[in-house]
Amino acid sequence: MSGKRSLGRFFTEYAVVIIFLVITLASIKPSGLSLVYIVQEMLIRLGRNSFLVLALLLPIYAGMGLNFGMTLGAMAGQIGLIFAINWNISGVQGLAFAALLGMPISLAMGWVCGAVLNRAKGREMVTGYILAYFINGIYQFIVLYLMGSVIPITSPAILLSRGYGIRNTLNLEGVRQSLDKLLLLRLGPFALPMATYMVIALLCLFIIWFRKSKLGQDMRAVGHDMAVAGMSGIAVDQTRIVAIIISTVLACFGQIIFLQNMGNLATYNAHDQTSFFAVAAILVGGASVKKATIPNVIIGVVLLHSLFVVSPLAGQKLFGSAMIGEYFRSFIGYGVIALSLVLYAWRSRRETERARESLRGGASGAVAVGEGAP
Amino acid sequence: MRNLRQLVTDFGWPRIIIFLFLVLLFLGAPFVRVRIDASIADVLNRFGQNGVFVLAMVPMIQSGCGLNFGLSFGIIAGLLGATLSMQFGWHGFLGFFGAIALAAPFAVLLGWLYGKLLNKVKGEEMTIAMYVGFAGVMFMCIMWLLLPYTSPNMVWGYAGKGLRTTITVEGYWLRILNDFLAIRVGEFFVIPTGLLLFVGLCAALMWLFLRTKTGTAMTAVGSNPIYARASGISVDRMRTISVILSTVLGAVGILVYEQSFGFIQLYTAPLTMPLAAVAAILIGGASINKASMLNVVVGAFLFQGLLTMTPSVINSALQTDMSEVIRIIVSNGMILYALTRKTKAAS
Amino acid sequence: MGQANPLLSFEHVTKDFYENVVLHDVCFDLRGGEILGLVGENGAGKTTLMRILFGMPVIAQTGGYQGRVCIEGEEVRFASPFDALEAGIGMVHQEFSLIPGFTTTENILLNREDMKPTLLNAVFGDRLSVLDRAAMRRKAEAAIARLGVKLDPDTLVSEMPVGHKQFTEIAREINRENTRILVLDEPTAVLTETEAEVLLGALRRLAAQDIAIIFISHRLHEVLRVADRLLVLRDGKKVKDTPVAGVTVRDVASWMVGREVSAERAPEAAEQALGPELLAVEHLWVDMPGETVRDVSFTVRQGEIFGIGGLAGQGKLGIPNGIMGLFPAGGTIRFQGRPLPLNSPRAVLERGLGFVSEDRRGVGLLLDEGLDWNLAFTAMQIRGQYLRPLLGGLVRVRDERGMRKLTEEYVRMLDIKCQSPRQKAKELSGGNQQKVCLARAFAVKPRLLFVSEPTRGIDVGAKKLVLDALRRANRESGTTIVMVSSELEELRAVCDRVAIVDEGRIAGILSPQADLSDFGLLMAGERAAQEAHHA
Amino acid sequence: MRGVSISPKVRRHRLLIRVALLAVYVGLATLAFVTGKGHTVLIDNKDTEQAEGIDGVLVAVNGGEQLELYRGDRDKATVQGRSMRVRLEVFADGTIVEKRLRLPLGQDMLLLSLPSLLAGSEPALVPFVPAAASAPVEEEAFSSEDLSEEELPPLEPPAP
Repeated sequence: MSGKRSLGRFFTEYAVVIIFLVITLASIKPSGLSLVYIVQEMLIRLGRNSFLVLALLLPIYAGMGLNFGMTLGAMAGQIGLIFAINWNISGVQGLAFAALLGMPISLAMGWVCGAVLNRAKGREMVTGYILAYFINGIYQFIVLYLMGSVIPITSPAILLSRGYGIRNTLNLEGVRQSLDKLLLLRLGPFALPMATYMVIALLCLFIIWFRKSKLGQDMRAVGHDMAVAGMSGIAVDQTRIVAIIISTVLACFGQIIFLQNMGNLATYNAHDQTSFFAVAAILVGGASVKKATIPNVIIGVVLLHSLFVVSPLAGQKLFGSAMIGEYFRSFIGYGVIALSLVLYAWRSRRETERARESLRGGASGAVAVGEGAP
Repeated sequence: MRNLRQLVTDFGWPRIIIFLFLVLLFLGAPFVRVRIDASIADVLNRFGQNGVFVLAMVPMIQSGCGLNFGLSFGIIAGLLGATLSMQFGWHGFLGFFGAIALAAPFAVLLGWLYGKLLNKVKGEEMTIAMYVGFAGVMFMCIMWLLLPYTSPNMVWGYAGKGLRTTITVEGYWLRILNDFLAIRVGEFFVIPTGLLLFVGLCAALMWLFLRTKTGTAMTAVGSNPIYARASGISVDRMRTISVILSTVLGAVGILVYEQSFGFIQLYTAPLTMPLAAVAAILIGGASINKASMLNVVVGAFLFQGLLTMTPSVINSALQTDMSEVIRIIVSNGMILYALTRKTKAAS
Repeated sequence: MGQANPLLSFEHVTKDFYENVVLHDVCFDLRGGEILGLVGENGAGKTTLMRILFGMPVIAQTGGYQGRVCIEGEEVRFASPFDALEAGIGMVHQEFSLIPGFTTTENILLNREDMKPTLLNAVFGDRLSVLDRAAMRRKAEAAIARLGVKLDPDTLVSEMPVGHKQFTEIAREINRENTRILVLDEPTAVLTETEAEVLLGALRRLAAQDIAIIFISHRLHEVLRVADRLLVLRDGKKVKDTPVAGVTVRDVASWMVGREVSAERAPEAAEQALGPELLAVEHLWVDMPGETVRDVSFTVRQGEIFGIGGLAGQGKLGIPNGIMGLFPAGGTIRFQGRPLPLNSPRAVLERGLGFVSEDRRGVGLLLDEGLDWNLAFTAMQIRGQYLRPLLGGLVRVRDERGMRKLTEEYVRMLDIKCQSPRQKAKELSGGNQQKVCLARAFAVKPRLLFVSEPTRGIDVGAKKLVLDALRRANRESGTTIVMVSSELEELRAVCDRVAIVDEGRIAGILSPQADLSDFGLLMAGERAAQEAHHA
Repeated sequence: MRGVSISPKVRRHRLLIRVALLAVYVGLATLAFVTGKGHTVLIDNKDTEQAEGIDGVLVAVNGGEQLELYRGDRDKATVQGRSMRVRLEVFADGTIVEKRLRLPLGQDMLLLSLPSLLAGSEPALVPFVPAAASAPVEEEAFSSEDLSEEELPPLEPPAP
């Protein structure tokens, strides 16, 4: 293909990343933040968010788009944490306990989510999104009404004054940053939570390995073309469900890591933003609905969050109102998701058209699809 | 017997359950000392408040664009109209209809752009509409802070600039429709005649439109785009028209809502509104590619009835406020049900 | 080779879909290392035969079949294609079933990858084994070698020429150790002459390795070159089962199409005065998936019934669809002497052309709407009919009453079986749906009417009614008709001239009285092909 | 993996492993529970029936920073796991006592009486039953409004 076209391709390919990079760099200056500060923030946020974002990869491989249903996993993780706090299990053990407790829940949730998405093929994303809201309702019902009344909660400190239902915000005193602090490496002005990084690295290794496995291969096949995969005997629906289950469980762990770093848990809202941040991050990193890599994740987290760090102050300086920065960053977040979804849909249509154009007129080699059986 | 079962399957179990639940609530009301008449009045009122929103769903569903998760654009246009008309200090009917007049051009413009976009991304409409809508709302959040509004009733007192999160329409056009020809029966029961008339009018116009040449073409596009194309219809054009229509109705909808609710809610408030409307029309029996006036009325009534009755009845029964949770579960459950129904892939 | 009982044998296989019989008492044998050429028009029963062999679910769903299918004397009844695969039968489909994002190797070993076990197997089962890429590559290369073609195991399918895709498919089938029978359905349809040559060579090699091959193709000269034996089907019956030695293309062609003429021509149609040229098509190309039209030119005269025939996938359907603007098209078309804009359905309809699509449910009908809608819609949109003013002409709304009248009129004329004019189109039988499509086209009162596959999948009675309706429209209201059909017989019965399309070009235009074998030759693309050889 | 049949032997073997894994899962959970269980220990230097408070003492729990308690003082430390090390150093005579105490799994709140620890008499570590255990530490009114959109920060997504 001609150099010009490939250059154009490159820009449509990385439009999102480029736009984002520009905005971020532009707003660093006015924000007046020191580079050291920003870098430190990045180091923290990499540990905090990467795991969650990585949870998105498998469903993308399986051609199910961005898994907005990951929120289900996040809720499972929070339930795990609530119990850990309830029994006052502190330190890394507390986190481990929460994870172990959340795992079976997120397994079940993932299965539900996968089954639902299989009934909405081609509409996975919006369905996953709504499913997250639906389950959120059930989560609130359990946590707000059943906990303390039906489900025994021993620690009065986390209960609402009315005697049942969990408080709006839980203090994660016992487990706060216990993973980050486990192996804190001081490097000049920076502090690196090595333990967290190791966990993330492990996950990356797992994903790399997984792509080499038979299941990973099947997932890719299903992702490319369900019909063909099915014809060759791959259990399409089951494979898709597995992809979602793994993603959900990872999201559960991811949320726990996220919260231990934050240090407190907004019982009823903490999960609302999970999928939004994760999806925005991976897209900012240059991933698309059909294609994503581990570098996309890392780049995405850094880019997105560097903007999130600087934008409020930039807004403050430029418009004299921090709120503008706040709004601006969520505008950017939503905008990026919208933009890359649009670009993807639009580009894939263009691709198919281009593919067909080559067969126009007296071109040799007819179309590959027959009229089927008469 | 068989066609009864047929009827049931057509109507769909979720709706029947919701309906029965609602009936139950009404029956239960007296026992927990909730006044039936007050409740009914309340339901009527909220029905009128939200009717136009639900109506706004119809055109896009009919033209095959699916559920309009991007209704926010209409709402934004409406908010612009409302704030502008306040800024100009218009009162009473002038204020209200002035707001509509001011909102209309914005709605048409936004709808046109939004429609063009949706035509570029056929098949992915719903997800994209949702996020484009969010982004739009967030963008307007910034605008609300920056736009040079000056009316002291709207801007923050201390800063003297930037609009407040909620602005009362009192003294401008509060309940302008509700109180028009309102019929008061006893101390608790009021029929908001004007409101219902207005909603009825909108519905009638929509009903009429769907019977015109264009309306017919639009329905055909939704029902089978290829057939429509083979009959010389420009599919994209019809879709765009439907989106514009939906957006304009959204704008009118928010204004009707505000005059009855009493406040203009700015900033992030519009984020959630589309989903409520979507849920309502689905509860009314619409699918993601067919909707009728009946669906609108039934849906708005059932959904709003639910929202009104659950807090009052359930809460006084269980002494706790479960309405929020019930709303979340019912509305999203409904949308989920519609999305996972086995529909023909051509959506 | 000389084993006692044949590798595969069909014994008195009969299959009917509901009332109409598509296979009747078919018997044949296939021995190891033998290449059997299977030919026949569309609807002759080739596809059904193969579906039975592969235990496709449709067969069971439609009441199974009578007779026996035996492999090495053992009767088999496959419940699913997978059983067939297990039994060593490989199928190469007309449309590729490859994953474009995968390499040759990955496709050849799709879901049959070599694996190295891992610890996780014990926990999560075998799917967590790791792929053994090296072994996979070796197998792929072996398969390619057996085919004797040049194919890079590491290129992505999406970046391959069509021919290589075809080879990859075949390689996948023969990669299975136990594959003994290979079925190829129109494997050369998408290939260029040279690619086809290579393919035939490869098939011979496979046969030499004692693999039995069933070769389905409409390119008769290819069949005769590669096959050892020839099986000709017509209307579900076996009309010939003979060694190819000494058989000529012309023989085969006449076996394929030759049949006791069923629908005899209406006599007076012969001496019908034809008017001036109405439609002139020059160098038309149409980009319609599966029915690509490459370069077609013909003219139709006022009052004529012009037939277009040919085998499926050759492009005959692309012609009307292209002219009506439903698929991207190029070339020049003149209607009533004035040029006709392409790619604009509206303009074409407004100029007075009508179209009855072959794709009834997809293009022809609003399945979820009532008959009245289906009939009146086009007329309303194009001619502005069936609208009545309201509020003193302020708006014009649907004239339900008028639509009802129209519908009832056509229901009577074509006796469409329905409960009411408002009944949903999807609730009608195929035949009646087809009548609705016709009525819809008539309702616009077209000067020229394209009808494609008017009788596909409808019962005999309806067939006659539809054809008569067309004749009447032609004779009484003087509508010029271009009829596209795979049913050679009905073309010959109804049309004044019949053009045969092959590989996107018009192979020739014949009088309906012309010798059947000539039609057969044209369909088999013989003229073109033979020229290609002599050249 | 169509057609690949797993031999019963392998299947049994796998079943065993999976069961074992389940056991490991439960084991880990309990381990985390036991070793991670946190307790709040009130270190109390008040007079008891047997011994009277110490005039001045330095207390270190699990080698943590030293707490200085005078007679009648009370301080608290949070400990984790099944046991705690207490080291006290009496100002008066500089005697150093080092004790390892087992922590009961059930109780979150424990009371360590230094005098009795020093005296080595009856269990120094006893479950602490606060007078107003029932009353939560801090009050917090809750209503569904806290969930509704208005209150939420701008980043909130719609919760219909």
